[in-house]
Amino acid sequence: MSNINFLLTEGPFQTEKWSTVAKLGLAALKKGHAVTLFCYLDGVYNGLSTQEFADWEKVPGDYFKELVDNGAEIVCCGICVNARGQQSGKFFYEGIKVGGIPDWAAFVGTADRVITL
Amino acid sequence: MSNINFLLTEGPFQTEKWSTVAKLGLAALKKGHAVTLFCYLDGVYNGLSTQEFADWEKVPGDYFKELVDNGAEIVCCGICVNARGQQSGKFFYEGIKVGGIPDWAAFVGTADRVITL
Amino acid sequence: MEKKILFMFLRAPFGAIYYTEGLRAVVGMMSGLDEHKVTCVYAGDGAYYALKGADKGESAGYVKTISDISETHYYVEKESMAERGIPEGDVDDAFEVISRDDLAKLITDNDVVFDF
Amino acid sequence: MEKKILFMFLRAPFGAIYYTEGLRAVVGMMSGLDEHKVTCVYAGDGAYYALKGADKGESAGYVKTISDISETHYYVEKESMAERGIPEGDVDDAFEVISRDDLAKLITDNDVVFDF
Amino acid sequence: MALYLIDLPFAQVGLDVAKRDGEAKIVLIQDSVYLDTAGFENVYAVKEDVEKRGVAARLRNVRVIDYDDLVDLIVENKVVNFA
Amino acid sequence: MALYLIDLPFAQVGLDVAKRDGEAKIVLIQDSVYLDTAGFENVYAVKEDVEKRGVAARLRNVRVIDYDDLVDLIVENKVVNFA
Repeated sequence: MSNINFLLTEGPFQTEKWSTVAKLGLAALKKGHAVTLFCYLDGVYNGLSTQEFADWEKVPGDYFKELVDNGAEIVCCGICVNARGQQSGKFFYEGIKVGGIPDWAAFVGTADRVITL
Repeated sequence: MSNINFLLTEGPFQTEKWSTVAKLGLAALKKGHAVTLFCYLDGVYNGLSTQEFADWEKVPGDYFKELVDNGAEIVCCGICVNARGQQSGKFFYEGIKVGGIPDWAAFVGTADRVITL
Repeated sequence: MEKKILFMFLRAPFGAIYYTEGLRAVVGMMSGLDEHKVTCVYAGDGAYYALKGADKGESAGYVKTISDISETHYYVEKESMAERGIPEGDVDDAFEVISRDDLAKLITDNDVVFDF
Repeated sequence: MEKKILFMFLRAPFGAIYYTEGLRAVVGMMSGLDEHKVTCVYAGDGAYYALKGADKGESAGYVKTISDISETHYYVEKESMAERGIPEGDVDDAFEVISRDDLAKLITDNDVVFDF
Repeated sequence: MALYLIDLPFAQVGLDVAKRDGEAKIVLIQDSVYLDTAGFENVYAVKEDVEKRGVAARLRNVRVIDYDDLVDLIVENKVVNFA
Repeated sequence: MALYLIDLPFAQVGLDVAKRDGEAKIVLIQDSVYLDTAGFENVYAVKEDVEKRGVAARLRNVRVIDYDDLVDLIVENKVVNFA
């Protein structure tokens, strides 16, 4: 089994990068691989549990919760979180952590593959 | 004197669009023009009062507060605000309103010029 | 005051959300008090939206609403199609193919020009 | 485990923030427990960052920190420069001009390849 | 007779459309200041964007303006957005 | 010998670099499925992205894969990110 690290630098809704990360990550977890995800820059908005969008059955945040529930380790860049006014991630889904680039560097160190989206 | 409407569809930090809107809007206000701004899509993140970024003297939100303080009328798309987990704009600067596209349509109706960024 | 508004869709669908949120905006522009008149044109990477098989799923509702409000033209620009290898036969019937000269004329004829 | 990481800067500075947040990431990659070895290459629209007069203000601190940690190469790719009309004389001394073939080789020689 | 507000992603279509307008004024903002606008007569570029990118010497036949000037241009001309 | 993950904005450089890798595998994601990859031998495209864009008939010599397949490709190959 492999260890796959994802980097996500774009937010929910505006572009589809979050969707590829989420679906690819879930597929990897189901195949038994280890998945880590570092959310950087606008990527940190994906962790919010407060997204409400009636047009969609599931909002992006639901997918990231599902990633965590299935064993993915998710860390969001704290500097990015606070810069973007997201108050230390107080409205993030439980299990989505706020950390720093050293966490990401550690993910990269243990990863067999690194994907940036 | 003219009435200038801005549309802003990108968020703070990730790109510089917010900066051109803010600086151009402030210049227009100082020349005595009326300024309206509709924040759409990721543009709605610009209204947050909770941005904290030690690297910059002023965060993007400060500029939008300054726009309001100088007489600009700012409305953020409510559907976008809630989709992006920003809870009806409860952490927006006072004076930055949450509304809908009809507000924007009205801005466009009264505007002499419309700028999209 | 009622205005004539040209919505230019210039970004590639579906990687960015502008293709559908732009149409949401069109609905809003048409249904406000001023009842603005809207024309839609697809150019640049936006031309891909005119492909026959493209999934109009998410944006189909807006297209329907727009047509309920008033007759609205959807144009796609020939030069952008050519640059992207899109033959006219691949274009959905809902779109009328126009030239870049026609786009320039549309810009002149409208009061407000949005890029989406 | 220490890795060799290639940071490719591909987006135009300064309209998007990747030019400086990418360098923040470089610092973080080098200063973690694994002490990853980083090489930076500027290609595509990223090549503009190598222009002599470009404001390194915001990113200068990272460049300094990076050089304090270890010798790090900054390359700019000749083909991207040519496509954008950037003559070699306009390139800042901090950057070494390499070919696209060299970029392909850098990609082969590094364990991880980031696009910023 | 319009003012074309241009940024890099839409510049190709935007400039080509502006060519069809004999009295076009072009305003380059943000990353579009990297572009070569040879062949256009009335080209402006935002000072802050030009200086940050170090492209002042690359610009040919381009008037560098500040935000005050840009406000005046906007007020005086119909604006076409390619930004 | 690498897997090149390509999206539209970086496709021009990405594909040109991949050309120099005799055993390159190309994976098209999101808006890069619009591209013409004639001349490449091992090209894959993500099914969901292809179907949404209606480009299945435009793709030549491209294998359409799902996320499960993509995970396998990622695990089996060094990944180069141009996405």
